[in-house]
Amino acid sequence: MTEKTISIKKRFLRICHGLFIVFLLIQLFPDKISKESFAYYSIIFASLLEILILAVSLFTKKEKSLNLIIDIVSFVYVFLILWTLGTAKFNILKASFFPPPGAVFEQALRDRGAIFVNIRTSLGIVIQGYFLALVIAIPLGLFMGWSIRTGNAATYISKFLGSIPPVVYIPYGIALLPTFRSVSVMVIFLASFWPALAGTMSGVLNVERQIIDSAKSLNVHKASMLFQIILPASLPQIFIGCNQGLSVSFILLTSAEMIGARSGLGYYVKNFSDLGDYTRIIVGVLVIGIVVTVIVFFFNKLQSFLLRWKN
Amino acid sequence: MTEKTISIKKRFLRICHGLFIVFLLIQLFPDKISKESFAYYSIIFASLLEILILAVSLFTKKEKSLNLIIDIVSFVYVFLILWTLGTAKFNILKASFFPPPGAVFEQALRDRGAIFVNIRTSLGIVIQGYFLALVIAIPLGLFMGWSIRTGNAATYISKFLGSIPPVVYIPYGIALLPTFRSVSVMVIFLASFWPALAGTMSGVLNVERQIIDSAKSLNVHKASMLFQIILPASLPQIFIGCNQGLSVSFILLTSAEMIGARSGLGYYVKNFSDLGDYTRIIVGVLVIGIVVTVIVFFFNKLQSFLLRWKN
Amino acid sequence: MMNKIEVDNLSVSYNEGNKRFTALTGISFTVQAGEFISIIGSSGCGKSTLLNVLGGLIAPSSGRVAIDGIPVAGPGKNRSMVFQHYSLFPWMTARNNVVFGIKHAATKLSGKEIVSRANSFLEKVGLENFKDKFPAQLSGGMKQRVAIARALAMDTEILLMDEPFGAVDAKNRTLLQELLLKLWEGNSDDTIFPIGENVSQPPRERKTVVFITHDIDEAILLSDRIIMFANSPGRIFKELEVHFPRPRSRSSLVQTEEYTKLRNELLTLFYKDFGSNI
Amino acid sequence: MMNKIEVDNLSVSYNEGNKRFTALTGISFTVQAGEFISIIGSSGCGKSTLLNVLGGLIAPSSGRVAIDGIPVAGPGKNRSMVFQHYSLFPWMTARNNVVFGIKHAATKLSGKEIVSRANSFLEKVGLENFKDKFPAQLSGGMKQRVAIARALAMDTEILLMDEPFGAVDAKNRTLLQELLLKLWEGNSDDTIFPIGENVSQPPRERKTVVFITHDIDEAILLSDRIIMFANSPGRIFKELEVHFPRPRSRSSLVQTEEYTKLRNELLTLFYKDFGSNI
Amino acid sequence: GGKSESQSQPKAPSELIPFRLGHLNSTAHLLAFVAQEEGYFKEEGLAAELTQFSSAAELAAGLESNKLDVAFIGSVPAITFQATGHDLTIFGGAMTNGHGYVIKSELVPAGFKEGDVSVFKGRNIASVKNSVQDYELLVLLKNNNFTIGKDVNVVYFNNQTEAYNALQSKEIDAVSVYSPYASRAKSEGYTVVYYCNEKTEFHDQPCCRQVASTAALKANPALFQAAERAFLKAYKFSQENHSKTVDDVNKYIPLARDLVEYEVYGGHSISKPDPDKHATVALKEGVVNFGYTNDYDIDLLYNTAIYKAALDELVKANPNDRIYSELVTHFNQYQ
Ligand SMILES: Nc1ncnc2c1ncn2[C@@H]1O[C@H](COP(=O)(O)OP(=O)(O)OP(=O)(O)O)[C@@H](O)[C@H]1O
Ligand SMILES: Nc1ncnc2c1ncn2[C@@H]1O[C@H](COP(=O)(O)OP(=O)(O)OP(=O)(O)O)[C@@H](O)[C@H]1O
Ligand SMILES: [Mg+2]
Ligand SMILES: [Mg+2]
Repeated sequence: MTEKTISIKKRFLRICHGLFIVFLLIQLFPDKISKESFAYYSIIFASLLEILILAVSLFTKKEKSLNLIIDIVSFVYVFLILWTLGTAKFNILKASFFPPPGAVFEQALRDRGAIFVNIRTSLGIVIQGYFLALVIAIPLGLFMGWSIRTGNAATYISKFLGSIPPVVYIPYGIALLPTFRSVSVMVIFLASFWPALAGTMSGVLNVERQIIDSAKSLNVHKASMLFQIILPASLPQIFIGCNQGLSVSFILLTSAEMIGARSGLGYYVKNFSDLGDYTRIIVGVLVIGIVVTVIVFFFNKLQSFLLRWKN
Repeated sequence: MTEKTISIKKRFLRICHGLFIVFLLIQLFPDKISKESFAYYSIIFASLLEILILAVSLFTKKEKSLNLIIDIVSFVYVFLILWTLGTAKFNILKASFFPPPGAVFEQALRDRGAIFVNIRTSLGIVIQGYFLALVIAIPLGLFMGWSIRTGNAATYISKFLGSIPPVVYIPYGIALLPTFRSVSVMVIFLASFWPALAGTMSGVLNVERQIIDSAKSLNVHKASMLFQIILPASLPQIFIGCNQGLSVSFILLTSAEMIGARSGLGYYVKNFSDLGDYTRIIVGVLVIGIVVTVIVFFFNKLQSFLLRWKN
Repeated sequence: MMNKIEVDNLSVSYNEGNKRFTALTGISFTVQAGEFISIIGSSGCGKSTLLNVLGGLIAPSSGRVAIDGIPVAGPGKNRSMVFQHYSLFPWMTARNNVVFGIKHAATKLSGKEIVSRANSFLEKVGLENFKDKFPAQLSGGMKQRVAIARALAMDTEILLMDEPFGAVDAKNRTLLQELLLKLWEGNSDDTIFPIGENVSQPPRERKTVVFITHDIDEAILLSDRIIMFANSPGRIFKELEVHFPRPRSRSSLVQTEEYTKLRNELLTLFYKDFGSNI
Repeated sequence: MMNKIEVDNLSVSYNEGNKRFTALTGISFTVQAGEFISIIGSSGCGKSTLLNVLGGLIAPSSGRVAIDGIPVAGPGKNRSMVFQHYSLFPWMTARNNVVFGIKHAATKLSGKEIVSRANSFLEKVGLENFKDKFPAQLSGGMKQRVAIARALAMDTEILLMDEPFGAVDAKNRTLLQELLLKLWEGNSDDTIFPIGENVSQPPRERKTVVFITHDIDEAILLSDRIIMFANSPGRIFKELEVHFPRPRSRSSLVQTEEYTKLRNELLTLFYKDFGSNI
Repeated sequence: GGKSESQSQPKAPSELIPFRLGHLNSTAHLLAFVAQEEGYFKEEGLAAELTQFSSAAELAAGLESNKLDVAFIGSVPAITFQATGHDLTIFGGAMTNGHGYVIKSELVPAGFKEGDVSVFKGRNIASVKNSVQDYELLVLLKNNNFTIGKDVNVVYFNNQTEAYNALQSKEIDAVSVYSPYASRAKSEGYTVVYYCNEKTEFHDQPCCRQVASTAALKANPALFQAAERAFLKAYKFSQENHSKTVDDVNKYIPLARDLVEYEVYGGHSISKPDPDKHATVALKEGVVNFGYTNDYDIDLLYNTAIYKAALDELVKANPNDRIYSELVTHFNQYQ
């Protein structure tokens, strides 16, 4: 529990560096696939990652953050090693489905301009739909969860509505909303609204009775009860809902961004998936994953700030 | 807080009966749409509902259950009224997108055989994928959340993986899994796995320290800690995750059941959505909604049994 | 004097699955405005249940509970509570917990006044160095003192306190008892300004206090009347008036003969109830 | 006698955001096997922190803590704890809470034996009618008694108890004190069979007990030695041996002169520390 | 005659009429891409905005809510949408033919000749629901006296990608493809059973149609005629400038260039604006017979006048153009 300075050993003697070396050694095997494997690119990528992690190891102060990053990077290396072995080196996996990692990095580098535009477009839509959803779902969830009677029926109604697949409501959105972009935003909105609402309502219903009694005995008015008592007390559950909403948003981005858009990460993935371009599909998935990871990182920061009273 | 017998007034003088009457009165307006509105069917449906609720009002013992059912039925009536007015009566909504309620009930009745088969098929797939997901995700989430170090990196990795849209992994599933049904099951599995995992991990991370300290002081071994302490303590959050997984499962049913299947609710909806048959799309959505509601009902029962110690 | 609190043939039972458990039965008593009563009784006899009923958190199963002649239908601005479980809001610092209480009791004070009032009460309970800590960073006794500071700072007509000094050491207990008595008597020093009134105004009316304790000496020292509860089901067993003049001095009181007599009477009664139930 | 517990120059500090708060500093003492020591000290002086360190739940910031000569690295099968917050598992009934504790202390007993042991201890703490209730359905004092029953039923070599009788009324307190002493002395009656041994075997060794209390009389009655803590930062202020012969009788003890002397000495010491810190 | 003038004097952007077209990510919608890239819309006074969608349902919703003027919709969905009461009219073509079927080579008997459907006997065939290729398959199987479920199994998938991937599985023996997949399949060692353009049953088989809301077509025929002229010019361009056409298409469909080229000029499909009413009506009959949808009066929802007027104007302006005259011949023969 005590925070000491991190020892040199703990800083630099880590399994992840071993994995990096394994990855490099693997490159010595001859390629077994007919197509260009672009091993060069994957070596550059891994080396950049290694430099990054060495820098982090050198400068980070908190052992916990260092562990986190090392764990994630180790995972990435393991993944890269298996991927390289399975594709370029042993050709176990069908080449048309499983491009070697180098090819993916090469493609990503070639498409980098489009990718940045895609990230911007997608973030625009996601931020709009997602925050609109949170801003409505959280207060509504607090209110409905608190008025237990509506709350109970609302659980069912919201589950009912939350299970409608987007293929159903997208045509209605196109018919009723003013612009195609607003339909995309609506899809993201619906994707995140129901999880956020469900998480909030469930959080409210699970607030400890002692806390509620204590607040009641202070005779707090409704707004205070909802926002100063129930909201902080159910924050962990609200975060589950919001996090879940984020995942569903990105899952449905492929549906959301096929409505009148020509850019966006979902568009990129869906479009190339329809065309069967697996290298680019993987590029798209990796980019989505990285974007999600970055957002989750800030989410976690926010969460641990808001829940700092929990120890 | 005291449980008294429900008064006659509370049993029968409810706004929902008024709504039923309003619904009937509305039928007196002349139809404004060119197509057959099948008002007859929607009157039958509403009347059956009314008889049902009167029976429930007469026999139910718990005021809470009665309230719940009355709230839900009121919601249904309001929805039916607005729907009837918007379609058959005032024709505000485009008829090809918004069939009148009667037409939907009529269609549902005509397709009832297929619908039952669809429900059976879908339930088969969902139950298999969903329970497989829960059986793996919950213990894994407990374990990962508890070994905080992996837990932290796992949050990111699971978010990364949980945001991959099914259009990406379905082709891989088709190529790699033995049967097409197993691909459908895989889609449902992935749909529910990540939410359940995330909910469980988050639950574990939010268990009160006092509880954990108390358990530690008893020197419990790991399995006991996970399943007898952490599991019950994080049940509310696990339920959020599982519930969310259920919703996503049904959302993705439209993708899952288009893989080599010829029946299922997702197939029904997606198929008729491709054909532009909005009457049947709505039938499908209603059936999915009802199935989800029924499942959620049993889920809630289970939850309140497992959390009965919470008062 | 008027009846501030009237309890008439109160019964409370809890739902336990399909069964019902009777926690209190046939409770009747009144509390005068300005009176300080203590409730003692063995563990599980329903003291906390009664306090929750007075606080408006539990509805009676039968019988009548009225405050100022009006039946209790829920919590009210005229009451503040200290719970047996301390019940602070874990996401608020000690100070904010007190501020939150004051804010909801007295909207007339400005934000600044509320904060300085909160500070002053935290100092009075000996927490001057712990105002900015969250409950999880406080010791058991400290949490309890924050809860006491909150209730006292709210300056309500009625104080409902459930073993408020149970987790506090002997020294702090003495200090807190004195603080409580001073506030009850309406004696305000410069830092404890009454809410919504000017310090220059005449001393205000006494508060009405219902005080649960396990400590017989504490009960005698503080109260005008002691109500003893008996167990299974919870019911009133005996009421005793405490006639010592106020202000009472702990040390001199202990030496009087009446004190010893009253104390022995209480102990005997207590153990009698005991014998009949265990 | 051997040193069961050794604490050598122990300091504990808590992280508070970027700062650190020193709760205990320079604590050194030893406890002999079979010794009963009490710790008293004003609220917030670090008593619970110390107990958590002994229980293996908090790691020392510096210094050494050893049990049976082995540094404490975590909780161990030789210890059981009663927390100040009662810390029952809310999803287990009173009985299951006790059963759970016994199961993890003594895997040698059969399921049936464990349950009957749990029942017997719940009866001993006066909860024969409340075995099947969940903690939320119990009163404060009842919860505390379940926690005591759990710790005692585990029959460990070391008992770490943090104000275990704080929420219990006077009568129950007397009963529980006697129960504790009886178990400590290894006197087993027919219902309290020791774990893993035959009832016919000779009386077992005394347990080692570290007992936190706010009640000076309780400390004198129970302990072989009293350690007084002082505040800000928490440190040892004084150690006092209690030499009264055992078994001690409450009523006769109170009448002796030595008792009064010791009590007054403790009180004086207590208030001295007090004066220096408030 | 004024139209030939507009051809030579492109209008200023401010005078252009907005024209909103919805398409899918398919090379089948080449006419729109070329018309846009070669500036034919502008020549006709239209400020065209091309928007990509992912399903017929979305395109139809766009048309019916007046957010799109024209959509290129697959011919089967176009028909089923009409049948379910959507007030949409077909007034031109987008692509004809373009599908084929491939089978695992080890399942082909020695001496197999391309076009011999009997190799499907006892096989599991992957297909995509509500698609022209599915319809074609059903027709061929029926014509060869196969009973589905007994002599042959048809297994359905979400989309072409998934259906094609199903060939990786043991459960599937053959699959529908569109043309770039056919060559890809060949290169991966599969055998092509047939291309639909080689089957007499599917002569002029419509693959995608130009669709608009009936009301809009009635209200503003001039707009649609202008658009049709642009499509016709694009068709002419695509027949005469292969390389530039492939470039234009590649801008919208980011497949490898050789695949796009194969798709467009592989000889198995043709992107032609002709409404091909005969073939479409025949398709409708078939679709209804196979129980996809109810019967309806397609005449009410079919407009060949716009195409005819547009073509006539172009022929008048370019009387000696070979391509336009061929289109006239084709039109006269098949409407
Ligand atoms: N929520 C509940 N559900 C069921 N029974 C309850 C509940 N709360 C309390 N009880 C029961 O009611 C009785 C009275 O409880 P209460 O908490 O009022 O006792 P108390 O006098 O405050 O005891 P203590 O001095 O131990 O705090 C007890 O027997 C307890 O088991
Ligand atoms: N988790 C924590 N974070 C920060 N400070 C803490 C934490 N836990 C306790 N403290 C501080 O450590 C000091 C000692 O706390 P501890 O709980 O050990 O006191 P205690 O002697 O048991 O008091 P009490 O008699 O009131 O229970 C207190 O000042 C408290 O504020
Ligand atoms: Mg109590
Ligand atoms: Mg403590």
